[in-house]
Amino acid sequence: MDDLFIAPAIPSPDTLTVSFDAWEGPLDLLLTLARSQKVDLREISILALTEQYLQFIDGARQLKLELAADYLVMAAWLAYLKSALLLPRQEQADPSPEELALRLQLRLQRLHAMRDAAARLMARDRVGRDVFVRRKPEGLRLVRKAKWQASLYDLIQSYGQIRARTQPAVHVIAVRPVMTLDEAIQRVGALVGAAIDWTRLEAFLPTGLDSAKAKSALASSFVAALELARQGRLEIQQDGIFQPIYLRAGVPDRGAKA
Amino acid sequence: MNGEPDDYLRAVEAALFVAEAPLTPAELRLHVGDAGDLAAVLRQLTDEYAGRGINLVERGGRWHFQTAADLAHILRREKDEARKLSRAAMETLAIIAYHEPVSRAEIEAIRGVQVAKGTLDVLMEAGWVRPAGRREVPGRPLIYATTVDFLSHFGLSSRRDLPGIDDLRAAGLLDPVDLALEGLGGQSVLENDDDVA
Amino acid sequence: MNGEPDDYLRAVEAALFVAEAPLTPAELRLHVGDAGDLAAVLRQLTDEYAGRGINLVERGGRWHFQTAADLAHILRREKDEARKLSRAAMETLAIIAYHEPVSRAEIEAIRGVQVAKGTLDVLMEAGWVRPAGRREVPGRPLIYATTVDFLSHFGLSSRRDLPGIDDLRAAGLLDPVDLALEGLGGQSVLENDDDVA
Repeated sequence: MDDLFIAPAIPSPDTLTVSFDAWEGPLDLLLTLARSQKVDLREISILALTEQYLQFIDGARQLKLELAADYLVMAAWLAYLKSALLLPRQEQADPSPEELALRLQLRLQRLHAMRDAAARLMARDRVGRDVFVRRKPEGLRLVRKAKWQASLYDLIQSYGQIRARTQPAVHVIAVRPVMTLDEAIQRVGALVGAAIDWTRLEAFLPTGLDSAKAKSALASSFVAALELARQGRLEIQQDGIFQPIYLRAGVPDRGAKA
Repeated sequence: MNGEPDDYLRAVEAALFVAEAPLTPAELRLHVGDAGDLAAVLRQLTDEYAGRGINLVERGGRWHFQTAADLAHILRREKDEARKLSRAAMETLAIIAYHEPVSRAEIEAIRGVQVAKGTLDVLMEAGWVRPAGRREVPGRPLIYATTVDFLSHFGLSSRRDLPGIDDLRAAGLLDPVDLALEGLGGQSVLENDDDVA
Repeated sequence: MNGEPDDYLRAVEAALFVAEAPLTPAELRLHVGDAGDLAAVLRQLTDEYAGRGINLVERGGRWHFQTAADLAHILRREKDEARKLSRAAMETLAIIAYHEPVSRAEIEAIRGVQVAKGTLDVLMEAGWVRPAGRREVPGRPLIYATTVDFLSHFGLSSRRDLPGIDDLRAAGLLDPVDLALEGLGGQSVLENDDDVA
């Protein structure tokens, strides 16, 4: 598998001037170092790789390069792994150092495989870079043809509304059952002339009226009485509030005396 | 298309394919260079594409691919979509139906509102209204009438089937909207009171 | 292109020519109808255009015309510069494509670093990656997969066309580390180390 992915060059520790920004974390650095072993990653020596990494970190430290914590954590872990691998085999811890080493190797292989895949993917004939589609296609058009819907009811209702809206409005005021003031003045004036004695206002009202008209007649007759009294044609007497109102014909000289 | 197309022809073909606008031979050369006989290649491509779904054509010295004219219909697909008429369109249609033939000014006079340009278009597109000549008055305005499709859509055998004004009144359809609303409130309550009294 | 192309083929050719996006056979049928054997016509067109300046290709079940890759240099414009992806974005895209559907945690396990906030956004914005539901494990993490546009852009007919995917799968390199360990049955790598040491 050709290496299409260009890894950052590994500077030797004594000329190490790069920052660790060149790597995306310890695994990335480990992979770069592993690839410098120039062997298939499946054959990689984890011990040798550990050596390389620890030396590299050491070199960086001597140059007082500031290292992110995760690089140091990896260094510590690799130092532990190295000693575990070198120690005589005894009661194996779980997981065994061999398994830890294998895990690391598998992770490096996977990262390498994906890195390689990414490079091959990016190198494909990409639309807009290597192959081109039409820049201004006319486009397949979907013409939405409206199928209009309306019912006969909608139609006549609309027409009714227009007519209602635009018809000149005619306002008719209902004729209410009233006795007008003029009517009352005439009637009370005519009747009071015959009444020498005090006579109750109600006696001047026409009979046989419905209740609404009777109320109106009473009110109009009272106002008529006030008007006729003002003219001196009759006199009004009431003994107290809400007491019956009495009328009698006015006497011109008596009025003048009063 | 016969034989192995050479690279110059392939380049011309591809350049014309991606172009945003028809290209003059000079513009084409900017892309494909001078490695071949451009005029001959354009002729060859025109021949090769003749009779296909895409044709190479020259218009005013500019070349472009276009779809064959007889295929235009497949590139536009129509789809029916049920839509409801707007209130303005409905009212306009009603006025035309009741008063036809009627001019736009007359419709506006009856509606009491201007008729937007699109409204009549929609009704004509629906196939319910047609221009029915001009009125012989100053300005000779276009007059409109309903169509046979209108009658069949609304289930009418003739315009005489439209309910008359008296029918509308009887159905309460002539009550002004706001009065009709009031009728549901105060007014009818009073009437009821009288009935009771 | 040999013989008289029939109208069905011509229609398919024209529709693909004017289409704004790659078309599925179903979409094509909406325009060209069912009057012919669409699959056969697509095969025939693919053959007829092979070797020309324009090719008919299928990407993720959708068909479109594109220019031949070897003509890129004459067609590329300055502004065509393909979106420059960061290394992180490229690797993340590859991991999603080869492992899909895959969660963010799984991507991080492979890369050994956190997936930066913008990385997945960039890939989704490009239209190459989409959320593909949640994994039914504690925390129900979102999982990601590639899109049909991803296939189109990278010229893949399907995910099976991903470079080397069969080899990677056969080598177990697409399995999680835990699964691979089980497969190896604890076989030691120390033999190699011993050799070196």
